[in-house]
Amino acid sequence: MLKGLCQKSFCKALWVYHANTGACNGCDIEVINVLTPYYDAERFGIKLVGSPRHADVLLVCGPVTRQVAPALKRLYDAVPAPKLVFAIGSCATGGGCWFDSYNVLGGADKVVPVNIYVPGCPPRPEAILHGVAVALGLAPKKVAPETFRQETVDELAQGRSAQNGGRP
Amino acid sequence: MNTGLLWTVGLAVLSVALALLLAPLYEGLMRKLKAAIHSRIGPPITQPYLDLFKLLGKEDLRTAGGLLYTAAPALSLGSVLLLALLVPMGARPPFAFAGDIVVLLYVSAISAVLLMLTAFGSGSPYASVGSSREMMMLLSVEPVMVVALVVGALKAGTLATGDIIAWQLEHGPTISMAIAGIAFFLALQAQAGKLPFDIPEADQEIMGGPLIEQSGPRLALFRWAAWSKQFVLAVLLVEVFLPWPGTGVFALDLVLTLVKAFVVLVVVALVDVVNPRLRIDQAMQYYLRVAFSSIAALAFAVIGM
Amino acid sequence: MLLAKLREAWICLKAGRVTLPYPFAPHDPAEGFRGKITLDPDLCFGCGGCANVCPAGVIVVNDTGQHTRLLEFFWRRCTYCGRCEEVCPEGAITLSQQFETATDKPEDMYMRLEVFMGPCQRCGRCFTPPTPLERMMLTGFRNGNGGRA
Amino acid sequence: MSTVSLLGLSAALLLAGALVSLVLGGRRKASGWASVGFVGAAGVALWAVVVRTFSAGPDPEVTLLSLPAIGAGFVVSVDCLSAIFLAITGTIGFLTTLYSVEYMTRYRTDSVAKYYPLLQLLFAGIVGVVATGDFVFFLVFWELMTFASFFLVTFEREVRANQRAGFKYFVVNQAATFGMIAAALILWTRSGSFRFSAMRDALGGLVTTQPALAHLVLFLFFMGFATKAGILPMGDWLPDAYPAAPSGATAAFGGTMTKLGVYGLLRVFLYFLPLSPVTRTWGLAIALAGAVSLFVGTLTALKQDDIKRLMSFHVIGQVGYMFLGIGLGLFFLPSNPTLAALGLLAGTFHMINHSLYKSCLFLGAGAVAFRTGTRSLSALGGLRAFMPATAMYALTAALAIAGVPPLNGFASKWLMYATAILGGKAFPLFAVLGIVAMFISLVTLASFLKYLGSAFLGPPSPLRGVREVPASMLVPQAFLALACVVFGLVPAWPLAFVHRALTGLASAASLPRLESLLGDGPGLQAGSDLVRVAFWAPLPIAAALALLGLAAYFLIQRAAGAPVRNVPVWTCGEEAGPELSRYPATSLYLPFKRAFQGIYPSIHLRAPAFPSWLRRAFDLDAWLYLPVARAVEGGARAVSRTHVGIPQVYLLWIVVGAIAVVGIVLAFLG
Amino acid sequence: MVTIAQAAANRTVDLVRERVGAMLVAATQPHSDTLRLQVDKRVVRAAAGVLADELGARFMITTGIDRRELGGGFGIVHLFSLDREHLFVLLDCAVAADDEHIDSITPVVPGANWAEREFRDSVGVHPDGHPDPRRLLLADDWPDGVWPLRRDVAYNLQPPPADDMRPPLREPPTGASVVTMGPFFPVLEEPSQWRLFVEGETIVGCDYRGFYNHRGIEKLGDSVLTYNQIPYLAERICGICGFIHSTCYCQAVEKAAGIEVPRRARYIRTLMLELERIHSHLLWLGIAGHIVGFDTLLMQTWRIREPVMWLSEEISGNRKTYGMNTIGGLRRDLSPDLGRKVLDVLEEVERESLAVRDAIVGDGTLMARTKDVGVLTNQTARSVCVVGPPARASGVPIDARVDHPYAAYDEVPVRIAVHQEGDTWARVLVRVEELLESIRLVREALAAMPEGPVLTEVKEEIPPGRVGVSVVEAPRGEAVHMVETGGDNRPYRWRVRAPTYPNLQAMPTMVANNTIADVPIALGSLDPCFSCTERVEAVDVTTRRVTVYTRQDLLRISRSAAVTP
Repeated sequence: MLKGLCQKSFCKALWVYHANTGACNGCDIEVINVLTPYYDAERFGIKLVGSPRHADVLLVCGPVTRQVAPALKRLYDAVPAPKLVFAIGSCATGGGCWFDSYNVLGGADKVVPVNIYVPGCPPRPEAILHGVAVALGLAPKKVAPETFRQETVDELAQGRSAQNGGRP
Repeated sequence: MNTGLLWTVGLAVLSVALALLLAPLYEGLMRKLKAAIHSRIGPPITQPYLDLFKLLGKEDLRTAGGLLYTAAPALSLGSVLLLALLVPMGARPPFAFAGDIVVLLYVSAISAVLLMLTAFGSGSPYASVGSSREMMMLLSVEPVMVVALVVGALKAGTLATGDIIAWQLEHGPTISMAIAGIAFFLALQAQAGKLPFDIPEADQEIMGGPLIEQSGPRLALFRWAAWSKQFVLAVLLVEVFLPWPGTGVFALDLVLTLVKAFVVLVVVALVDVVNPRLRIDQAMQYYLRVAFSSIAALAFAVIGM
Repeated sequence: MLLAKLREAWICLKAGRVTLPYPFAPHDPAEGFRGKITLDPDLCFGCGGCANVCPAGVIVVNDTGQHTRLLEFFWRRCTYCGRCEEVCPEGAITLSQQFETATDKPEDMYMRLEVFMGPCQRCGRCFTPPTPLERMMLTGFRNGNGGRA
Repeated sequence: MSTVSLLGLSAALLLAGALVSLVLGGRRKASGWASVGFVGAAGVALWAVVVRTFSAGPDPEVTLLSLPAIGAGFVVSVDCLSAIFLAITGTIGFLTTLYSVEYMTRYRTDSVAKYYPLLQLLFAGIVGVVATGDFVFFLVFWELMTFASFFLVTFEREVRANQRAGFKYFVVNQAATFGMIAAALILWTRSGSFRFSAMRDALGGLVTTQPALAHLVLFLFFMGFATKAGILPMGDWLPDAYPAAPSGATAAFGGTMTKLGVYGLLRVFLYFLPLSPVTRTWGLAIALAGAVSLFVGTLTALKQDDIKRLMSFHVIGQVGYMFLGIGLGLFFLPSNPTLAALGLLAGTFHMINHSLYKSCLFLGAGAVAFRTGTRSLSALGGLRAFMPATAMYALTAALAIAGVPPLNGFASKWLMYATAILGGKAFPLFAVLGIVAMFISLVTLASFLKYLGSAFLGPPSPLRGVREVPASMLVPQAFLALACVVFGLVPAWPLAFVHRALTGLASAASLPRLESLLGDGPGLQAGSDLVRVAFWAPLPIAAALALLGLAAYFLIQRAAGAPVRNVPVWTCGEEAGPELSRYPATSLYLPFKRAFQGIYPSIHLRAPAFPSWLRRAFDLDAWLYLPVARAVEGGARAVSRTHVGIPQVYLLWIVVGAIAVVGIVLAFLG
Repeated sequence: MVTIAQAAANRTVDLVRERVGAMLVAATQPHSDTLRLQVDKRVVRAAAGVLADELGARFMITTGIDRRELGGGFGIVHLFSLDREHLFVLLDCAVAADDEHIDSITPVVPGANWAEREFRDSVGVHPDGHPDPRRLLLADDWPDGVWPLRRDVAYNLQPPPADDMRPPLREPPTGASVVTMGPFFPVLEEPSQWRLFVEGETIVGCDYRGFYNHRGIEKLGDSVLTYNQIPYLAERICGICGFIHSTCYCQAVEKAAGIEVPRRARYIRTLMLELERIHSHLLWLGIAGHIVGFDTLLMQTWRIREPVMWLSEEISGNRKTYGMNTIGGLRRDLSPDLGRKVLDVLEEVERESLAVRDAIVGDGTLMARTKDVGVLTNQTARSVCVVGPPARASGVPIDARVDHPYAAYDEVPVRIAVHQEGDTWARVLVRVEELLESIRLVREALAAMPEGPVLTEVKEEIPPGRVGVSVVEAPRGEAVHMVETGGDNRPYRWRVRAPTYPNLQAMPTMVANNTIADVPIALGSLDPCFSCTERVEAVDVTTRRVTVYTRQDLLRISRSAAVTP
């Protein structure tokens, strides 16, 4: 019984450890912004902690630089399971503008498994909250892979319409 | 089984249950108050329970082994619950032997001792810094608590809390007890680990201090112990220094005590929210001043005021 | 000292609760916000100008056949600068107001567009597709595939 | 057997042991085991005296040798107070000797062999001091004890610091002894006898007729005993001298010798001094001296880095507690027997407790030094992993000395606080002293957490190849640690004996009965028959703590079935080198230590040069040990040509010889 | 009439020529406020000494340039500023490609410490006589001998790790122990490692290993992006002062290319810069509160700040990275409606900021935590070349808005706040005063805003080989961008110096004799921005060839480099 209770409580008390792996500070500021009065993530039991041992969620902001990558790996290992990793911002989700620079390995998922991606440069505080909601299954995700095709001449000729916007 | 024993056992169970189950609720209310000052909604008042349950189910990461290291969190909580047995709730000591203030003071330090031993055992330098600070806070705060309670003991001529309360009810408020009560309240601020005295844990400086290496259920127990301790000490404060009006009806007294303890903790939370953290040397100076001021209470007690 | 503290508490309390109801009620950005890129596939004629100006190399152009050109958008690393929107001659690519883009799958942050490179529908001239391939030969060409998940 | 013959037997065993171990000096282990045998046998004899005294009451005084010319005589007089000290000496003596067998193997020098003889002479001296009823012979044994301990302090004669420490010890103690001699002579001029009973009468007379002289006499006695006990500022020698001796000997000093200061204090102020207003004055003085000592000593201990020096300062602090308790008791003796009894019981019980945990701590410190070769806390770390048993005993003893309930240190401290706070109503200063004592108890805790944290817990130090000490070194620690727990859980049991010992002293004869003081249950209840003012029930408390802790562990911690994983220490993401993860002992509590910087002024007097003739005279090795050893060596070689060279055979010879000696002594004493 | 800058330039040239004689190869003036002295590398230390000591010039930054493909060797360019005279002085030394050594100027200009280590790491020119020649920029496992900003190294080259390359750590003084902060530490919003040497809690020294955030921005700017893409990159140098960096970059290019920016654009730039300062200072105040555990301050200042963010979003389309700047002006105009809204929001912000100021000025506990903490003396501040509020709080009255006016600051003059104490409390006061001053500046800029276009179309290609230096006063100090134009529509070399770069170097002296508890707030009081500090530099693009190194090649490179020291 206690076990079930503990599992249920997990998503209502997410403690966050915030790791900047080479970000410009934009996302970090927005992460803190999420905790401030207008957005108040503590409503959902989210709070920042100082030690990775206390954390449930690792918020990774920024591209993973070469120097920081081993430290990030150690950080991930230092968090007790069950744990989630959020990649906040375009740099952490995909490496940002420096995704292929000599000192950047890319997004956070190059080093640690990422559970939730929150793109944005920086993501609005609302977007981060939405990411949390998606992670907890409280909100549906609103993006999906998009593939578009223009009609070829043949198709046009045959009067067939292309299927746009559908999922693969 | 005679009724006396039944009464004792019942009281004991009640005290432990209150300290264990009510403490997180009080913490939740304090957080709500803080959130109000922060201009935001804040977590639900049940949040501390959720935090605890979540932590209990999490992985237990250990940097050291050994019996003491394994058992320390549980013993720490146990010692706080033991403290609950020694503190009267509802104007009556739950145990016949309870309430000797010296025992009470020493038992209240056990949880800190265990925390420090665990911290040293974990091998983290930040934990060592934190324990060092924790010890210095203890060294600064305990004398204040001692002086405050000794004033009561001197006035009532007994070391038993139950008798001190009885004396208080009989004689009404006095200057010395008022000063002692204020001193005890200031000590409570530090014992509860609230700002400006959360120096040993100082997330921003030493990442949780003694708790840095504690995770999952171990962290839950230490947290729970801290919350229970703040609750029990608040109850002790209101029982010893503000026992009025002792109605003699147990249930009514108990409810009154809980309400008064809540008010005390609200004030603690208010002080917490409008203060930055002091440095350890500043905190030590502060409590040195408090301790010497509370000696005044001792002087008043001697001349019978 | 005490008075100062009390005043602080009063200032804070006076401000009142300001928390937005956001997740339960929408809080839309102002007009002109630069959100996730969207495509109007019918307008795109595959010039590749957007790929040329994108500072993050989000857009990768490949010619997969005689008549088809594949535009891939790895928008997980998009910086939302809006340069693509600015340079698109047809207005095929725009930045929407969409900001709730969180997802648990990296594949979700991907768009592809197959453009039929037939004769231009407006002028009737055939659009010749050498630019992207040639660009690959240039110094400083950024092969965006390096950042693929 | 009578008390006298048992005492004679033990003395003879000790002396024989001294001789035999000296003879066996070259073979260290054999010498050690032989000493263990002799000290053990002597200990049994001493315990027999104790049992006899407590069961049948003290035997009447026996005068073995009379020197009527000076009014002195070798009077053997064992009352319950002496018996308690005999019990301590017998126990601690045996345990430290047992411990020393392995411990002494760490010394590589040839002079090791002088260790056991000196140790046994020390024990013999202590037995003599507490068993004699005549001041001249008291002094004789006192000096024997001092000399033996002096040679133990200067054991490592090649270390210059030890030599200076020993010299300081010697000079300070001799000065104090001269004071005592002067005091005794003053009394002798009045009574013409050195017998304790005569001195009591003389002092009683002086108190009424010449109070100033009486105060002088009391002052000289007080100085003498306070010096031995280590009360500051006279006890300044102690932190230098104690660490210099081998750990076994240090434990013996801490467990037995220091306590003789308390013995002397009780003897003088509760036996020599009749109940009078003077008692009250001196009670206050002693309590204040104790308070100063515990304050300064313990705060200074907090700063130490050398384990044994740290503990030596705690000896000063703990003796301060004893003096505080006894002083409180003396103060209230004329006016309030209940509080007086509580204070005296507290002080004396604390003395017993202190011998248990401080010996255990010194032995533990010795074990650490034995395996690691260092006593510096900054160089140690993480020993728990290699020396789990030592760590556990050290933990127990450390928590006991810090007064963590329900261990024995708390039981005696609780009594003391109860006395001080309740006495504060009559004399407010005592309430302040009680508060100071409680604060210092926390400082003690801080200091021993530092010891535990730096030596046993935390990341392992770079020292290699550390492992647990052999069983013969563990058993004494285990026994003492266990005693700490037992005395803490059932304090009423030892207190009954203490109470009997105290009421056996003339001035304290009128103390209330124990049952009326402390109740008759397993717990302690302070107050008189009618008013119960405080209660301390260690057993239920301990049981409740254990129960609640277990419940918390199984019902809460384990219930959710959280998996356990071992991980390296988190050092912010960078890999930790050893220097990255160590926070040394010197760094702990530094702001606090700075606040009390000048409390123990380190005045460096230019130590007088050790006179060369004195040094030569004191150089036991040169004129006594080495010749003897060489002779024995030669003899043994000669003997071993004809005999089988098995050490056990020699051991057998020794035992046979010892029995023969004892037989002769017994026959002589008849 | 000769301007002040011109007079200073003449005086400088004369003095340097007098001191070094013929070693002064050439003295040119690429821009009216920029003087470029080409000196022989043998006299670089002497020349720097003349500038710093005799003329009182303030050292700004050093740029290492790989000019081999232009026919030269390496160029080492030290940038100085004569603040009172509004003049930049470039000290340009050529270093032959086969003799990669130059005298270090750190012995005469302590503030050049990092800058010189940086060009050692990035272009492989060794500063001889440098007091602390450890690795600064590159990752620990980066092989020695691969210099990322040399132009023959590809921007995306990721050499295999060298396992024996951990830079040496400084040993703690005897008796002290080490407490590390970072790379992940709660109050360091960004990764960096401080090794504090402590006795008890007292700091007796410290060592810094930074550049965890090094992303190779300069290299990207020099090799794959175009002039008009770089503003977006520059904006992401720092997430708080993005507009500052993009403005600074654009101004540098505009100066180099001689482009005149429309007046309205300059006013809007001023407005945005001041808005950024307002939200940054509020942010900083909150973070400072958070560091000392005063979360209420964090919550309240950020509550006040949030409307400014919304406003920024409305003006520019994004909350932080505005994307407004482009070479020649701005991409978006400011509508009159929004102008009025700005005034409304600012009125509210001002009212609440005043309340906060009054509250914290009377807060004894906050004062207890910040007074006499992290003291930076005037002398140290000058020698380490500290900039921004830390400098002004230490009595060094420098402010790029006054010293090197840009945008519309020549028409909207700034009153700068200077305090003498140099402690954290003084830095708090300076920032609070600047916050209020910024509100005034925004109002003035709005009131005086002219009509007109906001963008000058850049018609011709920007000619190569020009130099532009630009500074912009960021909330945390001045940002410096230096651009040397190149072909291919991109800079040959783009050098960025963020304000935190010099400020961080003052940390060791600031925290000495403070306690562990003071370090976070002392560090926080610099408002450090490591990401700004740790961008990178680089080389250009004239080679039409992409070299692909194989693993073997790299091992060979790193080994040969390891053999030849």
